[in-house]
Amino acid sequence: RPEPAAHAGRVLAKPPVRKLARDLGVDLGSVVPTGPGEIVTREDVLEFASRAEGRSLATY
Amino acid sequence: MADTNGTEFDIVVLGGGSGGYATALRAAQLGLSVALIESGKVGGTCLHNGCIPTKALLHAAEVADTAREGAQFGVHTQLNGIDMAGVNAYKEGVISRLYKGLQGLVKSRKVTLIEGHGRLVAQDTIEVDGQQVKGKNIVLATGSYARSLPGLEIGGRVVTSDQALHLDYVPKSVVVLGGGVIGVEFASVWKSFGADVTVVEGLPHLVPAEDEALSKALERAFRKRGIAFSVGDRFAGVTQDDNGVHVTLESGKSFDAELLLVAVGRGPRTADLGYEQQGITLDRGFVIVDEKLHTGVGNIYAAGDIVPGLQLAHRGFAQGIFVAEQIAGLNPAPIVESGIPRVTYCEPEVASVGVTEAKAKELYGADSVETLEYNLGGNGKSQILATTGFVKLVRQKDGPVVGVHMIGSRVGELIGEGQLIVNWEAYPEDVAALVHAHPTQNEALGEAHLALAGKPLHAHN
Amino acid sequence: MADTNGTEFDIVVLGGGSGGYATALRAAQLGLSVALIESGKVGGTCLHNGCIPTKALLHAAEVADTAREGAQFGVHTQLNGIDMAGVNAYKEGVISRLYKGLQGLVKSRKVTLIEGHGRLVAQDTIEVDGQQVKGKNIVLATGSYARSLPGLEIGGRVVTSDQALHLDYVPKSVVVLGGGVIGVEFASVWKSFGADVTVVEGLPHLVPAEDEALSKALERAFRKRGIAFSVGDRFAGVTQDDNGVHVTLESGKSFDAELLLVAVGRGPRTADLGYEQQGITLDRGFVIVDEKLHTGVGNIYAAGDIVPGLQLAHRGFAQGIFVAEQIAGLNPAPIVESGIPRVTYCEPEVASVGVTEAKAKELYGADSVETLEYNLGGNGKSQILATTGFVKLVRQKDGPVVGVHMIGSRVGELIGEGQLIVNWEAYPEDVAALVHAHPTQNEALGEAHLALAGKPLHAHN
Ligand SMILES: Cc1cc2nc3c(=O)[nH]c(=O)nc-3n(C[C@H](O)[C@H](O)[C@H](O)COP(=O)(O)OP(=O)(O)OC[C@H]3O[C@@H](n4cnc5c(N)ncnc54)[C@H](O)[C@@H]3O)c2cc1C
Ligand SMILES: Cc1cc2nc3c(=O)[nH]c(=O)nc-3n(C[C@H](O)[C@H](O)[C@H](O)COP(=O)(O)OP(=O)(O)OC[C@H]3O[C@@H](n4cnc5c(N)ncnc54)[C@H](O)[C@@H]3O)c2cc1C
Repeated sequence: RPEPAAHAGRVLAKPPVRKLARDLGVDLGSVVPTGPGEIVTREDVLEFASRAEGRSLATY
Repeated sequence: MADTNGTEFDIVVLGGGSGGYATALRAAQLGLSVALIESGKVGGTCLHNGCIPTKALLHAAEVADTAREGAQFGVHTQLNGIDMAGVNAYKEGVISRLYKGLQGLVKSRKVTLIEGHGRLVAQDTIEVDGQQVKGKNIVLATGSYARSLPGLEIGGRVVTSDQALHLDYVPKSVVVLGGGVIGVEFASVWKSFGADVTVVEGLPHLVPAEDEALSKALERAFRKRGIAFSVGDRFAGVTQDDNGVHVTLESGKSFDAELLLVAVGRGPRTADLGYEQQGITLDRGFVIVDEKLHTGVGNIYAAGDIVPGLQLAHRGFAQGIFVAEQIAGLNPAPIVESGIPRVTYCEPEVASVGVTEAKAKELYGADSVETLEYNLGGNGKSQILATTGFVKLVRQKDGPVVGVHMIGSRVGELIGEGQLIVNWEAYPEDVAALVHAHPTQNEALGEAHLALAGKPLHAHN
Repeated sequence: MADTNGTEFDIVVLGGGSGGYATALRAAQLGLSVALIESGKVGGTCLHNGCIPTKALLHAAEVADTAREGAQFGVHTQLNGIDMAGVNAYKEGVISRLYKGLQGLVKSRKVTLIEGHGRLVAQDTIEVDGQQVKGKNIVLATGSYARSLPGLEIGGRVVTSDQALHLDYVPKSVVVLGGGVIGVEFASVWKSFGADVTVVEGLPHLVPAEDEALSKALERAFRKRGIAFSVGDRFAGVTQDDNGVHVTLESGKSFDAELLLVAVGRGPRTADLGYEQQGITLDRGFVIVDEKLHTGVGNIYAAGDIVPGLQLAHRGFAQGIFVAEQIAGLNPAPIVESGIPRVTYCEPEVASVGVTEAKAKELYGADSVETLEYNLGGNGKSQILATTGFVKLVRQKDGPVVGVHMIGSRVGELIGEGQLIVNWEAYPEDVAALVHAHPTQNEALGEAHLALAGKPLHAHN
């Protein structure tokens, strides 16, 4: 399965997606990219954020 | 006045300037009931005594310069003089159209506008002319006033921007005390209108908050325009008589002029409004708030110039929107102060967003910062406009662009693009991949990013 | 001429215009050996007969308008006339400075410049004045020429942009055939210079490639400026004599004027250059290429106006850079044609990037497209400039902004921001989160995105 792109140096994401990730507290490097050329898409970030939220709720 | 006895609003906003009316408009949009208390005119400083009237003067100044310099473009133009009554009528016309529009907005969004002077008398209550206006939340947005220096009294030939905006003549000569945004803007206007202008700044540079490269370039440009200035020498005193003012600096240097404009910054309008009595923390008059603009007291928030930081209208808008959304439970992302664009509308214009080179080195370490200057000499449209200047980029090495700094005629409009780049954490490569329209000035931003990405097109390696 | 016998270059570029010189500069930067063959002057149409000289004329026109209309700003200005010799000197001055800069760049990057007329004589060879220049790769970038219509002969009082740019007088009256970019730009210049202008366009609208909202707004603006136009009625014929031209349309309508400018588009300069003989496919003269700008023959690529699509200098730059990187093996991302910004520099300016509303509906379905218009009436800076117009956004419902369309004085500079939004597939919310500098024109872009995100600030819901 695809790996998070973090180790590849710069994580590829369109700039607004970069900002969205920051606003949602998502570390882009931990997101598995599904876009063309290993680019992290908006959907990837949103999906990651919703999973992260689910996890943190579950630990309460 | 609207009769509000017995009503409790979701939000009561004190002050109808940029910060206050933005809060009110956004809150109303989100379905909250809002009272907006204003003792003067909705729109506040920015619309009536700040941004808008100064930019109207600056445009009239541009018109005058254009007519003065038409020959270099082959156009026989002539400047016969400045009709200050006409300039003021134009300026008032712009204000009144925008004011009408704003009043219409406030009304159509069903904001309850309460006219009068308000004071905070309880954590949930503002008193206006004896009437108690209660809110589940209170937003303080009482704005700012033109400050002076200890012992420097405003009056007669010693004026602030408030009086300067209503002059019905062009002074023959002016000393401008303060080389910040407001000071250099007035200096620019008056020079274009034909006055002899001297700017006096105590710090080592004009526009001292900007990246030093911009300050130096503005100084060069002012020198070329014949705007005199003195930096790094503090104001000592002024005397005035029927003939004019006599200004002395600490070094003993002195200047005579018809007028002294005091433009040494703006102080928060927070005295005698009951803020401290309710437990709100003030620091040199500014309201201290947390990241969410909450004062730490009850449900009281603050927005605009009374909050320490950049005193800009659009920061007020942003904070107002933020507070409204925060109260409505939308959990908005906090505003990053350095991401707010800054424009100084003198000629040439100065514009920036993000951090300066010096600040970046402080944040990331001197070895982790890379900068690039792209000269407008290589930019076709700037050549056509006969302007000089440059774009300076600051990036984190192998990281995003963290600062965009520009100087040149009309570059203020390029900051829209600059702010997306900085706030969206774009890499030079992201911008370099997009070809800019030829021949525009924004192409200079494109070229600068191409160069920073290691692939300059119209620039030497 | 440089003696290149025996050398084989990594790339030989035929034509030193925007497309060709960008290829050469980028390739040299990437360490490839490059020959650039040019029969005229490096810089091509754009620098010598296109973008730059027209924009210089348009700036002189703006200066004239400013001097004509100073009174409304309270500035006593006067326009005493246009000195075409002076205008031309200014224009030539701008060109020659930029030309010198470009020559310096070509030299410093060690591009071998070969002066002369070249022909493709083998898949890897261009012949110039009997000399064979061989390249591992060939890039064709021979550009375009001003087209005419069948039976419409250029000469005397019937001119194209080539002659129009060198007129040493302001015509009393002009008929402009063609309401596209070049036509409306010249119409705008001449009107500002005092001529009576009539634009004749066979399609139903001026600037017919733009979103219909922009076309209609430009027509209103031209009407207000007193620029006459006729649309939806095709050219039938013209006669000329010592007094002027007599132009007739298919409907029988006719116009008399001192001059007829033919601005009906530009044809590819590909005839008699040996292209077909080497197996290259031409379609109506244009060179057919794949997504990677490869012709399908040997290692022959094409860039610029000879490739079907937008005929813009910066598209030429982008294609040139692309081809160089492709040849160097960098595997660059293909250029998205609709993401290239487009600016028409007439007064008011027209600017757009991305797709029109009509095109978006075609692509995504009529129900999946949302649009928004933000009127510059609510924009302080536009009020100060006394301009009208609007920003129109097109988005995919619940998706990104796919088109930004603008009209108004100086809006061409806002397209830099527009192109980031469209090409980076920003959502309205992404832009709405960033407060724009007040009072700027780019603030109108911010307000439009706020409104499209459902949270208008200075606009009614
Ligand atoms: C000359 C000048 C030029 C400027 N140019 C620019 C520019 O180009 N761009 C830019 O971004 N910024 C500019 N500014 C700054 C800008 O005007 C301020 O940042 C902005 O107005 C701050 O908004 P605010 O809502 O905090 O305060 P204000 O606009 O000052 O509004 C406060 C309002 O509260 C009302 N008020 C105060 N106390 C009470 C009370 N007790 N009861 C009832 N009502 C009360 C006041 O009447 C006022 O209307 C300029 C300022 C000046 C002076
Ligand atoms: C009036 C006018 C205004 C314009 N305004 C704008 C504008 O504002 N913005 C914009 O983006 N675009 C504008 N354009 C379009 C722009 O000029 C072209 O898109 C651009 O020049 C195309 O670049 P190119 O390299 O394909 O061709 P060209 O610039 O035409 O260059 C081709 C070069 O090849 C040379 N050449 C041709 N054949 C040979 C041969 N056989 N041997 C040797 N050399 C040869 C020619 O001498 C020429 O220098 C304008 C065009 C015109 C006419």
